[in-house]
Amino acid sequence: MKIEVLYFAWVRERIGEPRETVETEAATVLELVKELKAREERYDLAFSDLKSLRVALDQELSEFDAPLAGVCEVAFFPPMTGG
Amino acid sequence: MKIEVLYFAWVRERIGEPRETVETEAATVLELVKELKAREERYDLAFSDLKSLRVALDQELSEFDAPLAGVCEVAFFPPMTGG
Amino acid sequence: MRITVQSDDFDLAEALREFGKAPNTGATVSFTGLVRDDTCTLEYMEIEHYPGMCEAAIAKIAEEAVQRWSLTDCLVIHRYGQLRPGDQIMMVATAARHRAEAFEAAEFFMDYLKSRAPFWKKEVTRDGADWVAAKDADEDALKRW
Amino acid sequence: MRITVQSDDFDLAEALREFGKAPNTGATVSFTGLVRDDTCTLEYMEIEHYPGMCEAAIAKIAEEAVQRWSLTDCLVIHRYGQLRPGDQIMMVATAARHRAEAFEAAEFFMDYLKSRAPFWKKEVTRDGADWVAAKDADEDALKRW
Repeated sequence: MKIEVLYFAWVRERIGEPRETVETEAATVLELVKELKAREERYDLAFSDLKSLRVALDQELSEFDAPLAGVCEVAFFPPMTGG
Repeated sequence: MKIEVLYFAWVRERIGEPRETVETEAATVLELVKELKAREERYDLAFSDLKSLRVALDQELSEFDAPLAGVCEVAFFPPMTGG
Repeated sequence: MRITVQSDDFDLAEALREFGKAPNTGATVSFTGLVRDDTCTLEYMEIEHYPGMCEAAIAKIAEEAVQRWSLTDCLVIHRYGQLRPGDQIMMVATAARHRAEAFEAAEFFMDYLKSRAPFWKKEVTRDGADWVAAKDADEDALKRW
Repeated sequence: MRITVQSDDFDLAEALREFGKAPNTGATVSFTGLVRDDTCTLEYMEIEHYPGMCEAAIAKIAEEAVQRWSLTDCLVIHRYGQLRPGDQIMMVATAARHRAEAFEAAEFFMDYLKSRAPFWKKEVTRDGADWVAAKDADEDALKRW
């Protein structure tokens, strides 16, 4: 399946791009992260500490063990600092 | 000495006037209240429950046992309801 | 710092237009109190005030707030006279470095204005007129500060 | 209820002009957040945002606030992009029957916007650029609600 993957703030800076389309069969967010980390060092660096990251599935805050079935858009970013 | 005495809210309504000049030798607010109560029933009625009253001396919130020496203006009123 | 006691209505938007522009202001909070008519019987609210003492009492509250929360600015407008349902009664605005300070100072203002500023409210309804009684809770609210 | 995410500046006064006019509104509270420059080295703040999710996340916060405090109205404007010291970052306004509700709802909004609305702040100073880190206290602040 094809998934839109978005990066924000320093995650975006480490990956070097704001978004990309990823072809994956990953069942969960965690599996997708493993696939990405295996690709290139910049991904490994961006995803080195999952505790400092948050994930949103189709624009809703979610967890790393959440399933990807039916999800169109995954976003990775550091804790938010709005307000 | 001459003191300006002001009344507000239901105290004013019971006394029937917003202010008057009082000639008194009262040493404290409490003595002034006793003199006023002795005058007429409307004063006795207005000052029947001192717990439900507040007093200000020269526009500063005070106590009933405070001395009147040097005071120009005494105001009696119920607890405030500003805001 | 601006303190105004007036019978005329005020324009909240206009009052805030130039508010909180002092350097190092990170947060501003404003509060507006309006006349409510819960029972649909209120004809008007009459606010009586003690001229002179009102301004002095509010200034005293403001000085303490400015000092305790290092406010960079504050503003109080309080009306008196006949007000109808929906009318604005008063407003407070606070400006500070951080949001917690601005919020706390605004709540402090409201608690103290309620019990220490010499205003008295009378509600005139179709069924008669009654002075609004102060609540024990109003006096208790001061203890938290 | 109005939620706006925009790069343009907003006019607080204009935003509040027609706010809180719903019947049975007894209190309105507004909060404005501004860019501070504590060290006098800040050139600008860059606010990154997640288009679409911002509006959805704020709408979710607003729905809960409206329900919990029976708000008669609420308003959120949040900016993104390059902001200079003194610039407005965002505003929240709440309208309710009583003042405690309006104040609490405004503080609830602020606590949730800080940790649950997808914005990220980067401070660009003369000495370099740094992403503003979320504080443990920000996440802890949610527990009081």
